[in-house]
Amino acid sequence: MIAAAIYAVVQKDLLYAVIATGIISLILSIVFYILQAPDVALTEAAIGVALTTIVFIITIRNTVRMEDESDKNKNIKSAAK
Amino acid sequence: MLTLILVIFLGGAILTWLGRKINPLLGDLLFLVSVILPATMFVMNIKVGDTIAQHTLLGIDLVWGLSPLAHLFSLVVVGLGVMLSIYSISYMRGKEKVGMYYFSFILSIMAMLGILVSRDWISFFIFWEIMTWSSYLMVILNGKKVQSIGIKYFVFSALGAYSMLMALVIINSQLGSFMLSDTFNNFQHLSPANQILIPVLLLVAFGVKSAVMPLHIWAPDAYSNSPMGYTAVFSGALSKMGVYGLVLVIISMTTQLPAGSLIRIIVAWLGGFTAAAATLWAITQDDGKKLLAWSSIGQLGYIVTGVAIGTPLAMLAAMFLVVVHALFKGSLFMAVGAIEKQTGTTDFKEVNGLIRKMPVTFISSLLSIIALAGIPPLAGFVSKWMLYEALIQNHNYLLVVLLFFASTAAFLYAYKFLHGYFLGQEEPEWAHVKEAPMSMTIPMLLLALTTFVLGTWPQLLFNSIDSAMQYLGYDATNGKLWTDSVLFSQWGDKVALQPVLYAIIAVFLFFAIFLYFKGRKATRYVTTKDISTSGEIPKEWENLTFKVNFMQPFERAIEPFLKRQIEKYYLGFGKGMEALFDFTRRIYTGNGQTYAIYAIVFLALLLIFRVSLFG
Amino acid sequence: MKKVLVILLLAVVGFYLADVFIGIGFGNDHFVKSDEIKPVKDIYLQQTVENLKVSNAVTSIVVNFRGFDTLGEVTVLFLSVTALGSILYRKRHHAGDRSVLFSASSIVTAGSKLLFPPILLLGAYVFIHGHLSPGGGFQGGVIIATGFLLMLLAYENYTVSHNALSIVESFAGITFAVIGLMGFMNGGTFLQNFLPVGTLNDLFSGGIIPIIYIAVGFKVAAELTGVIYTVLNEKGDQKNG
Amino acid sequence: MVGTPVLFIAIPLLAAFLIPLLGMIWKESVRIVPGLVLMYLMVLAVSLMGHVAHNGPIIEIIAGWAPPIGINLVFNAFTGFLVTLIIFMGLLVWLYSYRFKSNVEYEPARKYFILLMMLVTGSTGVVLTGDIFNLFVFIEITSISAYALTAFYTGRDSAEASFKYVMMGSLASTMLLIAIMLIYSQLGTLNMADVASKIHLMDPTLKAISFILFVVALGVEAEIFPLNGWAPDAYAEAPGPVGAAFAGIVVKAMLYALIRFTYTIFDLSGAFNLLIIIGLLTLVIAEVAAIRQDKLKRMLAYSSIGQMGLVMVAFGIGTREGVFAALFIMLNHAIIKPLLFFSGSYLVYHSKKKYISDIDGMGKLAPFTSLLFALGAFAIVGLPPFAGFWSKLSFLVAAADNDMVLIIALILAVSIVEIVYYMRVVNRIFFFKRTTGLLARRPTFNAYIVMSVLGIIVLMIGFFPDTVTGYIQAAADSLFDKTQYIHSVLTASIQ
Amino acid sequence: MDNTYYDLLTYVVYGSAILVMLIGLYAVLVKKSLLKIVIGLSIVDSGLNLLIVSLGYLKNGTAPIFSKGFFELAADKPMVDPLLQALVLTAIVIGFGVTAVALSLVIRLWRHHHTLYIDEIKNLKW
Repeated sequence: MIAAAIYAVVQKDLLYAVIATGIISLILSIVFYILQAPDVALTEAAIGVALTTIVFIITIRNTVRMEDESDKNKNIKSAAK
Repeated sequence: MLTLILVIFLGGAILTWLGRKINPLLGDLLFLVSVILPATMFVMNIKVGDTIAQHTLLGIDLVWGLSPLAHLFSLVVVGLGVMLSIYSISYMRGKEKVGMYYFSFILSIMAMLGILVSRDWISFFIFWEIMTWSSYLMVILNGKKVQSIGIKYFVFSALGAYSMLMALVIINSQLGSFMLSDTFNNFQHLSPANQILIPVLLLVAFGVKSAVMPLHIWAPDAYSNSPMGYTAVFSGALSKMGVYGLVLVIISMTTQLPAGSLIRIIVAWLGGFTAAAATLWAITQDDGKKLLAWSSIGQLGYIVTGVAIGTPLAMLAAMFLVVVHALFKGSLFMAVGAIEKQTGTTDFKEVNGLIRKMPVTFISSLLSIIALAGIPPLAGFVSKWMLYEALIQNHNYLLVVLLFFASTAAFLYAYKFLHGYFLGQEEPEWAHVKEAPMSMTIPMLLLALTTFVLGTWPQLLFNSIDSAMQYLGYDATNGKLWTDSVLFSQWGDKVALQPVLYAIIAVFLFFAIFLYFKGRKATRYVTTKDISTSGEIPKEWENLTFKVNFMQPFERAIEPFLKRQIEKYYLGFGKGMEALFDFTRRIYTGNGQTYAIYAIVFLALLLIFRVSLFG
Repeated sequence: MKKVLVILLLAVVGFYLADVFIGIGFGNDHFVKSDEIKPVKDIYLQQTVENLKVSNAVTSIVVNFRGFDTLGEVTVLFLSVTALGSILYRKRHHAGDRSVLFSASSIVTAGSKLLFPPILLLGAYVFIHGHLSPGGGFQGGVIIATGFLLMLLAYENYTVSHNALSIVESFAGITFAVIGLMGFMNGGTFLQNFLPVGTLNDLFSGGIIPIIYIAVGFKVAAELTGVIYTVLNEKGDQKNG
Repeated sequence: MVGTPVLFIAIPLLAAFLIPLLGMIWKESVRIVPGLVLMYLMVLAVSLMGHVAHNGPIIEIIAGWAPPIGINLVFNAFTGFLVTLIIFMGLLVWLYSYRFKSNVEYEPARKYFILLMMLVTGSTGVVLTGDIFNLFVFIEITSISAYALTAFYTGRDSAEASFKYVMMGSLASTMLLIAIMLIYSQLGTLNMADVASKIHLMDPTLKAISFILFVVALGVEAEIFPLNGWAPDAYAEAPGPVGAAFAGIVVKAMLYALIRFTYTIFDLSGAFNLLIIIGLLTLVIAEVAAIRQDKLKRMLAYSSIGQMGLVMVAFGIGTREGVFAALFIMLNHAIIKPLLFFSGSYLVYHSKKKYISDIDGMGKLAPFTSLLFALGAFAIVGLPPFAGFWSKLSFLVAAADNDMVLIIALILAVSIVEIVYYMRVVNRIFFFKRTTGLLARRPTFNAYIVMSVLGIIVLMIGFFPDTVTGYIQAAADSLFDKTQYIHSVLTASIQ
Repeated sequence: MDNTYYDLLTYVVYGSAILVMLIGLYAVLVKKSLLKIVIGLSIVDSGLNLLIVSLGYLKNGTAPIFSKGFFELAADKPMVDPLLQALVLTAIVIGFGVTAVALSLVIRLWRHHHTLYIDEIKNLKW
C-alpha cells in the first residue's frame, strides 16, 4: 500500500497515479475486511475504488494527463496567441 | 435639561443636514436655531453644579455636571459658537457641502460642551471623539489634499484619544471608578508606575489637541485647510479643550507627584519652544490663514507654559489668555474669511490695500492684532505681562527670555498680516471688492471690541477665573493678583493707570484713523522698475508689491532652525512603517501550497512547544 | 531544498502522531482505565440487540444512535452535487457534448447492458439488508451509481434525466427528514424510532432503520449518479489526451 | 414554545430537499422558500431565547437516546445568542441577495439559495450541537457550501480562491478527525459534556496534542493567523452578500467551536495564553496587510480577520468580562462588517477590478450607500457614539483589569492603523473627484431595507448599548458556567 | 497470537497508516500540479481511514454483526468498535464529496488558466 502511495505521488503520468490511488483503496478495503470492518470495506471498495477513480479519470480527460506539462503549456499559450 | 440641550444639538445637526438638502434657506434657518437655541438654554439654565444629569450605559455611570473651570471654558465655546454661526451663514453661501459644514459645526459645539460637562472619563472620551471626528470632517471639507492632511490630523487625534483611552481604562482597573473626581482624589492610591504612566498618557492626549511642540504638526495644515468660519472655532475653542484637559491633569495630578515638578518643567519648556518656533514659522508664511494657524499654535504655547508653571499668577495669565485668545483669534480668522469671501484668495502676494475697501474688517483686525501682539492697552498684554511676572517669580529666567523673544518676534508677523492685506498697493484687480456683509462684519467687530474691553478692564473676567481657580484648589484672590502685579505696584500707586491706558488707546485710534485716510489719499501706483533689485528678475506677481520676501533677511537667519522640521521625521517614520507593512503582507504569497505549508509548520511548532505552552 | 524542508517538517509531525498512536496501542482496550469511563460503544452493542433488534451494529449506529450524523452526511452529498452543478455551470450548455473516455466496443456495450440489471439488484439487496448484514444505504447506493456509471461509459448517448434524478433525490431526502419529524411527533425526539422493532435477524426488524436506509440508498444513488453525470458532461477545453 | 432546537436543522434540510421539486412547479419558489424558512427560524430563535431566559437551557435529545449515547443539541443563553445572530444575518443576507442578481438564471439561482441556506444551517448546527463528531459533520456542511459559494461567480479568480479554501479545509478536517479520534480513544465518548467531565482523566500529553490539533483544524476556518491565507481571497472573490455571510455567520460559528473547546471541553490553563498570542498575531498581521490593499473587498476581508484576532484576544483574557467583551465585539462585527460588505459591493459594483480608487467621489452619485459605508467605517474603528466603541471599551476595561498594559498599547496602536485605512476610503468616497466614468448602481429595494436595518442597529447599539448587553451578559455567564453546562446535558431526559 | 506479535503489528499498522498520510501530505505540500494535490488529499483521507479503523480493532475481535452465525460460532469473542466504523463510513462519504468539489474546481481552473501549475495560479495575493 505504501508502495502504491509512493508510486501515486512520484508518477508523472497522472492517469497511472490515479490508478495507483485506486489500488491503495483496494488494498485498504481488503485491510478493512481483515480488521473486521466489512461495512467500511464495502463502502471503501465502492467509493474509493470505483467512484473516486472514475471522477479523477474524467477530470484528467478534461484537463491534462501529465504532471509535467511544460511543453504543452507552451503550445497552448502559443496557440492562444 | 442638560441632556435635552445636547439632544437638541444632535437632532439639530441632523435636521439641518436634511433641511439643507430640501432647501438652502431652511437649512440656514435650522442651523441658526439649532446653535443659538441650545446655546442660550445652556447659558440661561445650566448653573455650576456637581451632578446635573446622570445616565447609565453598560453599567457605567455617565455623570454630567458643570464645574467653575468648565463654566469658564463653556462661555468661550458658547460665545464663539454663536458668533461664528451667524458669521458662517454668509461665509458659506454659495459654497459646496454646506450641509456637512453645518452638521459638523453643530456637532463639534455639542461635543465641546459635552466635554466640559463630563464628570466622568467615559462621557469625556465619547464627546472628545465626537469632537475629533466632527472637526475631522471640517478639515477635509474643502477636499484639498484630503489624504495627507486629513489622515495626519486623524492619526494624531487618534494617538491622543487612544492614549487617553488607555489611561482611563488603567484608572478604572486600579481605582474602580471612571469618575474624574475619584481619579484626582484617589490618585495617591495608584501604584508608582501608574502614577507616572497615567499623567504622561493624558498629557500626550491633551498635548495633541493643544498642539504642543512635538505633537503639533497636524495643526497648521488642519487649521488652514478647514473653512475659515470653522477655523476660528478650531483655534479658539477646540484647541482649548486640550488646555482644559492639561489644566486638569497638571493641577490635579502632577501636584500630587514627587516627579510632578519635573513633568511640569518639561511641559513648560515644551510650551515655550512651541511659542517660539511657531512664531518663527508664522513669520515666514505668505498666506494669512497659515500665518494665523502658526500664530495660534504659538499662543497655545504661552497658555501651556502658563498652565504648566502653575503658580496662581501664571494660571491666571493662562486662563485669561484662553479667553482673549479665543476672542481675538476668532476675530482675525473671521477677517481672513471675509477677505477670502470677497476676493477669493488669502495670499499676501495677491491681495493688497484693502483698507479702503473693507474698513470694518480692517478696524477689527487692527484691534485684534494689537491684542495678539501683546501691545499694552489690549488684552494680550495683560496676560503676557502676568505670565512674565509669574515666570520671573518662579525664577525661570531662561524661559522668560524665550517667551520674550517669541513675543517680540510676534510683532513681525502681526505687522506682516496687517500690511499684507490692508496696506500697500491698491490694485485695479481688486477694485470691485466690497466690504463683507453685515452678518460677517458684526460678529467680527463684536469679538474685537470685547477684546478691547477686556484689555481695558480685565477685572471683568477675573471673577470667573477666580472661581475656576478656587475649584482647582487655589486661594481666593478676588482679582488681587492683577492689581498686586509689578505693573501696578511699581507705578500703579503713583499714577492712575486708567488714564494712561486711555491715552495709549487714543493714540492708537488716532493712528488707525490716520492710516485709514492716508491709505485713501496716497494711493501710489508703483511700476515694475521700482522694485527690481540687482540681478534678480522680478516675477509677475512680484511686480506690484514689496511684501514678497517681506522678511527675507530674517528668514535667512532662521533658516537652519526651520530646516530641521519635525514633520520630516514623522513622515519618514510613516514611510518606514508602510514599507514594513508592505513587506509583511507578502506573507500572503497567493500560493495555496504555501498556505498549506504554513498550516503544517504551525502544527509542528505547536507540537514542539506544547510543553512550554501547556506544561 | 524545499522538498527537504517539507520532509523534515513531515517527519516532525509524523513522529508526534506515531508516538501518540503507538502509545495508544493496537488491538487492545485503549480507553483510560477508570471507573468513570464507560465507552459508549458497549452501550451501543448492548442496545442494538436488546432494544433495536438490529443485527448490524454499525447500521444501528449510523441510522439510529447517530442518525443525525447520517442526515448531515446525506446533506453533504446533496450539497456536493449542488456545489458541482454551481461550480461547473456554464451558460451555453452543450447537450450531448459529453467527454468520451474510450470508445466502447460492442462487447462492452452488450456486457454493460447485461450487467446493469444485476448491479441494480445487488445494490437494492445491499441497502435493504443493511440492518442484517454488512452494507446498507451508502454501499447499496454507491453500487447502483456504479451501474449507472457503467451505462454512461458504455453508451455515448445514454442520458439520465436530471429532473428524474433530482426528484428521486428530493423524495428520498424528504422521506428521511419526514421520518425524523414523525419520530419527533410520536416519541418527542427527532429521528426517534416509532415503529415496532420486530425480532432480531428478521428482514422486517429494526423499526425505522430499514426505511431510513432505503431512503438513504436512493438518495446516495441519485446523488452519486448526479455527480458522475455532471462531471462527465463537462467537456473541458482540452487540447490533448 | 413554537418548536424545539432540532427544527433549526430539520426544517432547512427539509426545505433544501424540497426546493428542487418546488422549483419544477414554480420557479420563483427557489428564491422565496429559503426566506420563509429563515423567517420561521428567526421567530423560533427569538421565542426560544425568551424561553431559555426564564426556564434555563434546552437540551434537545435526538433519536430518543439521552446523552452521552445519542447526539444532542444544546440551546442555552450562549448558543442561543449566536444562533439568533446567525439566523438574523442569514435572513438579511437572503433579503439582500433576493434580487441582487436578478439576471442570474434559474439553475444557478436555485443552487445559490440552497447553498446559502445550508451555510446558515451548517453554522447553526456547529453552534447547537453537543457532540464532537456531529460538529465535524456540520463543519463539513458549512465548508462545502462555502466552497461552492466562493466559486459561485464564473469569473477567472473565484475558482482559485475556492481551491485554496478547499485545500486548507481538507487539511483542517483531517486534523479535526484525528483529534476527535484521540479523544474518543481515551474517553470512549463523543459527547461534549461527557468529554468535559472526564477530560481530567486523560493523559496530559495526549490532551495537549489533541487540543493542538483542534486549534489548528478549527483555526483554519476561524481565520487565525498562519492558517488564514485562503480567507482574503475567498472574501474578495465571493459574491458580495456571501462575503458578508462569511464575516457575519461562518467565522462566528467556527470561532464558537474553538471557544467551546477552550472553555468547556479542555481544562488546559495554557490555552488562554495561546489564544492571546495567536489572536495578537492575527490582529497585527491582518491589519498591517489591510492598510496596503488596493481592492476594497480584500481590505474589508483583512479587516475582518483582524477583528477575529481581537475577539480571540478577548476570549484569551479568560475572565467573565473578557468573554463579555469578546461576544460584544463578535456581535458588533457581525452587524457592521456585513453593512460594509453590502454597501461596499454596491460602491464598486460596476468596477471591473474592484479597486478602491474606483469609488472616488461616490458620495455624490450614491449618497445613501456611501453614508452607510461611512457609518460602518466609523463604527468599526470604534468611534463613539457608534456601536464599535462600546465593545472596544468593554474589551479594554477587561484587559486593563488583568494588567495587560502592553497588549492594550499594542491593540490601540493597531487601531490607529485601522483608522488610517478606513478613513482613506471614506475620504475617497466623499472628498475626491470622480476619476472614472463608472456610474453608481442603484441598490435594490431589498438592499435598501437590509442596509437601513443594519445602519439603525449600529446606531441603536451606539446610543443605547444596554438594549443588547443583557443578552450578551447572559451568554457570557452561560459560557463561563462549565459545570452547569455539563450537568444540564448529562441529566437531560426526554420530555 | 501472542503479545509481541501484536506489538509488532502496532508498528506496522499505525506506521503504515501514518506513513500513507504523510506521503499524501507530501504531495499536497510539494507537488505543483493541482491534480496531484487533490490526489494527495485523497491519499491522506485513505491513511486517516485506516488509522481510525485500526484504532477500533480488538484482539481476536469479530465484526459487529449479530448475525445468526455470530451467536453460534463467536459469541465469546469481543466485537470490534462499531462506532469508529460508523464514523469512518461518514468520513469516507464526506471525503468523496469534498474530493468531487475539489476536482470540479480543478476543471474550472483549467478552463480559465489552461494550466494546473499551482505556481501560475496566483492572481490573488497579498
